[in-house]
Amino acid sequence: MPDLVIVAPILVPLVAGVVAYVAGRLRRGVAIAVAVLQLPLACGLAWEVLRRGPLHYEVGGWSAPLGIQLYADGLTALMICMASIVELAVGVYALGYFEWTERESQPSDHTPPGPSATGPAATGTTTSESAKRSRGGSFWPLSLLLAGSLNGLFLSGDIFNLYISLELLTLAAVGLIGLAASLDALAAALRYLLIAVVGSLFYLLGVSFLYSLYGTLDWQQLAMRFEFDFVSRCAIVLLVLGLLVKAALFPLHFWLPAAHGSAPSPASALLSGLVLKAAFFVILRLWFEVFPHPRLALAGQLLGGLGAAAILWGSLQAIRQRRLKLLVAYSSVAQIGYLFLVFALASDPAVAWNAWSGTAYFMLSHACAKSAAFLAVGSLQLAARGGEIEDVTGAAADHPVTVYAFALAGVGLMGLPPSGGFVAKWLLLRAALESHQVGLAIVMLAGGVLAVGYVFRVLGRAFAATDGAPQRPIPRLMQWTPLVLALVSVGLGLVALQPLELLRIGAPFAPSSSAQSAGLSEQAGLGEQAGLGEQAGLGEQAGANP
Amino acid sequence: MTTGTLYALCGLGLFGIGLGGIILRTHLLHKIIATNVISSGVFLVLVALADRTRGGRPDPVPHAMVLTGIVVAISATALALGLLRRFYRETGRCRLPEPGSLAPGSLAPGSLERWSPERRSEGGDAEKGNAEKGNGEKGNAEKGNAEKGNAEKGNAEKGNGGEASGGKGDGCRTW
Amino acid sequence: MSWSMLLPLLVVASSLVPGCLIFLLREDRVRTRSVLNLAGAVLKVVLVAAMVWGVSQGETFQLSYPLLPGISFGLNAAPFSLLFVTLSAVLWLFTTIYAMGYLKGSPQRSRFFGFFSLCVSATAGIALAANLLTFLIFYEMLTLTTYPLVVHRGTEQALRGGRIYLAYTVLGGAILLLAIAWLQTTAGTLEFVEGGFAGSLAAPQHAALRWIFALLVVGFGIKAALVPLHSWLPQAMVAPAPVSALLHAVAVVKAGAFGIVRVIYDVFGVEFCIELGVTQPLAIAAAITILYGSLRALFQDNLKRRLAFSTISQVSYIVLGAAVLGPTATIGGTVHLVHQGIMKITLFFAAGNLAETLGVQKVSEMDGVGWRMPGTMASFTIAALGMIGLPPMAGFISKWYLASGALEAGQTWVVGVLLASSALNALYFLPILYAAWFHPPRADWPKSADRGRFETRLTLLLPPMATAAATLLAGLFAQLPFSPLDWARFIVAREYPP
Amino acid sequence: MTLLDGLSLLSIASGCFFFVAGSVGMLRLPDAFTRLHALTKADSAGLGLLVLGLGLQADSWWTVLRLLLIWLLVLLSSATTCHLIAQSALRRGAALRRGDNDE
Amino acid sequence: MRGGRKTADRTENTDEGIRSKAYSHREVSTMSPVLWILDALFCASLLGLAWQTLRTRDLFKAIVLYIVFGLMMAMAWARLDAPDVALVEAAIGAGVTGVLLLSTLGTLSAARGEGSQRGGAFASAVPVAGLVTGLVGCLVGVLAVAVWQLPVESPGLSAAVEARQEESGTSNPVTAVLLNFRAYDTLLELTVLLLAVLGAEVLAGSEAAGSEAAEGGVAAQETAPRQETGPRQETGPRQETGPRQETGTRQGPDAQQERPPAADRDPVLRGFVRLVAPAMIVVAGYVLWIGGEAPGGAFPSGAVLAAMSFLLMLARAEEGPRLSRRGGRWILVAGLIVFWGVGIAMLAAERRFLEYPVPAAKGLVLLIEAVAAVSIAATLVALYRGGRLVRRPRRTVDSEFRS
Repeated sequence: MPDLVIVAPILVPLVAGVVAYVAGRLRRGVAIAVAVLQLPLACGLAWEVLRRGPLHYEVGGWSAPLGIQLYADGLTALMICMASIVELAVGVYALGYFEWTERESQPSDHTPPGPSATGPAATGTTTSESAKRSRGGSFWPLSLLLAGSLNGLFLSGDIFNLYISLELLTLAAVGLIGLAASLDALAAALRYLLIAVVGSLFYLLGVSFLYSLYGTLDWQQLAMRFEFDFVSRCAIVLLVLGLLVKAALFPLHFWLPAAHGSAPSPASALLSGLVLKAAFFVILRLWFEVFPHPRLALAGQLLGGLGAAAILWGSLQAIRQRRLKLLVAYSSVAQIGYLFLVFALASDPAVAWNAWSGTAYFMLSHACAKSAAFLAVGSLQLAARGGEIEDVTGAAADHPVTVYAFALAGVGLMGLPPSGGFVAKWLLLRAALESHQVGLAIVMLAGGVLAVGYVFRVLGRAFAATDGAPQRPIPRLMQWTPLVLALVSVGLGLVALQPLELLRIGAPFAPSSSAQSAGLSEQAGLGEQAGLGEQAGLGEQAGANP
Repeated sequence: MTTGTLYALCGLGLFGIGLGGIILRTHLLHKIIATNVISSGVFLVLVALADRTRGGRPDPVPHAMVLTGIVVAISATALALGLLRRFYRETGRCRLPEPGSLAPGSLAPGSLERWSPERRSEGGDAEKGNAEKGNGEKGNAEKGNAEKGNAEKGNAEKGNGGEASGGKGDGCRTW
Repeated sequence: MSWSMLLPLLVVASSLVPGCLIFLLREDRVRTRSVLNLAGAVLKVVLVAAMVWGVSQGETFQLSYPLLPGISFGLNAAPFSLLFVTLSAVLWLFTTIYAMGYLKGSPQRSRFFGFFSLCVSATAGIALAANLLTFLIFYEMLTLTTYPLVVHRGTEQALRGGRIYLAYTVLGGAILLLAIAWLQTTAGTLEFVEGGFAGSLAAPQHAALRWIFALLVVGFGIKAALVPLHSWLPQAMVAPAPVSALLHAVAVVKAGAFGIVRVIYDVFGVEFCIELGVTQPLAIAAAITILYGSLRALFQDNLKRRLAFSTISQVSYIVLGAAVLGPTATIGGTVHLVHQGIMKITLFFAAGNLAETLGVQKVSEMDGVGWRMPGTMASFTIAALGMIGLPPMAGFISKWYLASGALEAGQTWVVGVLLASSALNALYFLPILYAAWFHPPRADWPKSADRGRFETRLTLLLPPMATAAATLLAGLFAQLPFSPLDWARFIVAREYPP
Repeated sequence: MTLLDGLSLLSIASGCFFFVAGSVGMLRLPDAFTRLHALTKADSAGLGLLVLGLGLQADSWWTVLRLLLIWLLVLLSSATTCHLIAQSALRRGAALRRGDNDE
Repeated sequence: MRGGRKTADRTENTDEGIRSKAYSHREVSTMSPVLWILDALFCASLLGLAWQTLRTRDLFKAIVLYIVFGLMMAMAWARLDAPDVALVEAAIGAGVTGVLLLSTLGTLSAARGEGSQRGGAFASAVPVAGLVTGLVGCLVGVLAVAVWQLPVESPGLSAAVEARQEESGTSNPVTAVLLNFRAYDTLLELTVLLLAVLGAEVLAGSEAAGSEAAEGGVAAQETAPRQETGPRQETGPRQETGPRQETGTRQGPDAQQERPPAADRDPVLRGFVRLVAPAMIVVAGYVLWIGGEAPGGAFPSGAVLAAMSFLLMLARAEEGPRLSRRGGRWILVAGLIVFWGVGIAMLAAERRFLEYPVPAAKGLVLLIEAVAAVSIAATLVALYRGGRLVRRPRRTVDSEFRS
């Protein structure tokens, strides 16, 4: 059953999620076992894709228009590897996190409730054991189901199936935010749920138009039948608008800081690192492989412009924040801007490959860096008993490991060499310069400098000498996981060749014929011409391929 | 003008009414009802458009899609209502506060991160809803037609902010 | 991985690995930390010596690891890079010994020495970089690792200095990234080639190349403290003395100057620079910096700030040497890279000693300090005289070659600048020496008797004296086969076509 | 138009009339209880007539049985609902409107 | 793999196909004027209802209007020849959503002690409302033009479904699509339901605990709003003095069961429930069974079961079967476990995931439907009761500690 490798990334986490829901004490064990198992599965899939080119799998044995098809190409494999790396790190971190927060809220710890009248503290400081265990315990099934639906989304070849996966992600995300049970978490979860559901309904309306026009739900068949008439353009607008809401691009980003800022740290890491990328992944897939068309260039420029605005606005807001997690959340708004530049850059076929592979690699490195940053900030916050940046003063003395983890994650976010972020930024920069869009290049560099602004605002406080109250000790698990994840994000810069090789399979753009990639093609020696040829029938449109 | 087209237009009408409702109404229960109206509208469009198959028998696939959609809608509604109940129990309000107007991280009992920063910082967060002031005037016309959906989604938050700042603890004063 | 590929990597790793290990050490493990530090330093010197010997025998040490399609992480032991890596290895050894003495008993030493060795490995990486991208990688690593050193004390003033330092250097890094990406787009390759590769490009590219050259010079100029971009340097004086020594004599400032020289020689090539006509504005900028630095140094009462401004002017000698075209001027500039390093580090060690043992910060408080701390002040005097350019010291040689090179190239105004700056050097160094030796010592210094036989801790005293001796040796035995001057002559011979 | 069709047309028409009467009753009558009364009674009767009319048209006894089952279920549920609403209205203190004569 | 399945997806136009009696033949394109007027009126009433639901300020009225709107939607589906969707819309769309809305409203208004909740005026000043309506209006207008331009004949998949109908093991095309052709979608959909329950449980997590501890009644630090707005529940004999507010049908059942004195139990309601409950179980079974041939299947039967349990709860019959907390969770995920079990069994049998062998298709589909119906019913009930199917007040350490 060679094709098991394409179903396993969906099957294992979802079934484990169900088992974790039912199993009381076994939840942690199941979750960690699956998190560890996911990495080899992802690598297996990547290896299979490398070996055999894009994979197709008909669920239920029915061929495309009737049944649902799973499709795995280079980009999918890379995304699933990204997801499994981040989920493993977050899972291990959550072990320490929930065990620590529960130990902190023992009856013995009678920290008086906040004096504010708004927070009714009738139940005093303690809640019954069952509630806490169940809450801490609910993280595991939720994160497993989130992982399963994420892999389902990356692998799905059916636009209605994408709708259900997006809904799954939304509900899991709201559940995770709800775990925090603080006032702003509840408000953020409500706002996020309403907006995400409306976004999904926009998407579904677009799907209904496409279905009634072309009679198929499989996006590869859709790509073949797609013509660029008025109704299809309306469908594109609806699809993209719905997904923009969920991907939190600049004007529609207002729900993100509160949602990611108030969720418990492992949850914010999952949300910011992975869930945002799912919606963007769908846009990327649709834009370049289902309805690529020269006349979309103008819309691409608009999205690119919004991305640039997001970079500047997000970074400026991040610098202004007083609370740690809001700072990192606003940095997500900025980094999402980087992703959307691809629509402006890739409209010029000569640089399309650089832009596209740069964006894919940016998703990978940003996921690791952002999750590491959130985990590190979470540890610092709990140690310093406070969420403000001032509370972190002098943290470098007490918790050097966590501060260095945040610093390394910051290196990834700032795109300084040798991190993965740098490689992605380099590819995007090259694409921008080659297609003479110097404006975008300048915005990218400005984004990097502003990122230094907000990262070092935190590090500056951390390195300051302080005589304040000694901070609480952080469990070893919560110190070393962010560091390892940050090291992975930095290490991605050094091993960029292999993932980019993986990305070439089933990519909508062949690597441009410019000098340096020519060197690569003879040395690659892979049967990718065959892969590209066979796939050319399916994926590439006349317009998109030089 | 077939039945399908008529009902599709009716579905779009519902979609519009629901979208307007979710943006303009401030009470969360209204917003949740509006979400259901939008989903009914979209489902109506989905089935109506697919009703025009050859050979007279309706196309079962959209029906299956709508069935799935209804179940997804009920799940989302149930979760939203659970959130609303919990939000009401914690704050005594049933309107979304302006993003950031809530005392930052003021903690309900039993919350995970056992700190209450507002003990340290007095006023509410400084960035009082400026996130959407920026995008109010960023009306970006997508190619072809005016995808204004996102622009007004932005300034809607400004809209409901005014109402929400009503006194706390005076129950769900909703008129 | 043959030996010739492994050696450059080992040189970089020889301070990287101890650095990472030191991070893990607990604060109280002083002995292990010192052992690790010294072992790393000595190993690096030995490895560099082996490499120098290998290169002189004609071996090539090269390492290339593909990072991206068409772009690789390359280390290459070119003669010019060897000069810089030798300087940094030797001086790092002295600075480590000095730092151990200086920071005895102060908190956070694991963190300090960790970042300290990371910083030096970045410098070694900069020196050995085979292409502009690797150069940028280590360049940004240098920025990141020096920031914690600058803000080591954690005081508000240190943090402010750190913020300014960061703002400048990160902006420089961003400009550099833009320039390098643009160069890759136009020229297609970033590898350093002796004699430069940009010359081969067609005419329409020249306008772009001029812009790229300007961006590169600005990017490196920030770290090399050229005039408009220099104001971070005095602010960074809040750092502890070994860090200032490291920043000024060995790492940051030198990296900038080294970068500019590298760009002129190995990216654009000397003739192409003339063709583009970019060297003339660079020479003018360097000259302005030299004069401006010396002038500002005159009015600084704080000793370390005075030395900082003197560094600003001295570094521009190197840039001037590269900008004034002609073999002898370039030899002068290149050899000054080493000499200025030795002399400046001696000055900083001495300044550190004064601050540490006597608490003397200001020039006005230095009356009669010579008698109280003869060893330190003797080395200070030797270095100061060298800076002015008096014959037996190393400084004289580099200024001599610079002046004669300028005359050969027919640019007489450069000689004028050199003379003026030497005069200014004299103006701000001689009063210090005079006050130190000929003014009666002030009474309130702690008597030297209770400090044992020597004026201060041995670890603080020996390094400045050693480097002062090196200044003398480099001056006297300039003609010996392995002296810095000979090495510079060897480098320039390869750069300039016969 | 056989006799059967005529009869079913007649019963369906009268059923509809009952429904209309019920609705008018609900709109015109003064207070909650009388409205409940109108609604429950008229609609049940209307539905009965409707079921009778459709039963005549039905092609098999099985359909007639199902129609009757529907009618029975509606009867049951509307009676209970009416009772519950009345009870809650009473507890909520809806004004019992005195008859015109005892004003 | 089944022979011939892998042939290219030719949409052959088999005219003869099984014309199941559920669908009357009707012409598509031209509409007789009477029908057109009826439809126009119907659509107008739908739009009017929706507009009124969102415009009215009284929330109770809005919810009732929404329930009527749900029923009208069910009729719309019937008109569009979608009986399955009509069933589910009526049962879940109007019924369960209405119940959930009313129970939430009960929680909100019960605390304020007044009957109805006012919905609040339109949010903001006229210009913003005008701008919003304008933007939404032109968006809908553009989409309407798009719909208008759609070709009359849309290349649907009905022919393809019909061609594969007999291999799918059911003669009802919608069930075939739901549980065979696109079974993966339904699997994810059940996961969505599970996520909703999990989310509700997380949110109600401390509510149950909170209320359990609160009912201890002694907690000193109870701040003012809490006291007055705290939902008055009580278990066991102690009579909470809070504002008792018995609202008949709109009973606000909180996380806690209430057990008012016996006199309150409404004889008529108990009689009705005793009569109807068994009938509803039979109906649920029938709907489930008929799903193979005619409109029906897992979702409507699940909804009917859920409605029955709501009735039981309304009539405050004693606690359901003595389920342990763990048992409750097992029922909630039974549908998913069976579905996954079948899927993985197919994988084990060297077939594709969820690819039923043709002879066994009918049995498998029915098995999945049956268990799914039960777990859907359980899920809907759990959603009503705040994420936990079985709510037994547990004497927690705190309340002992408190009282």
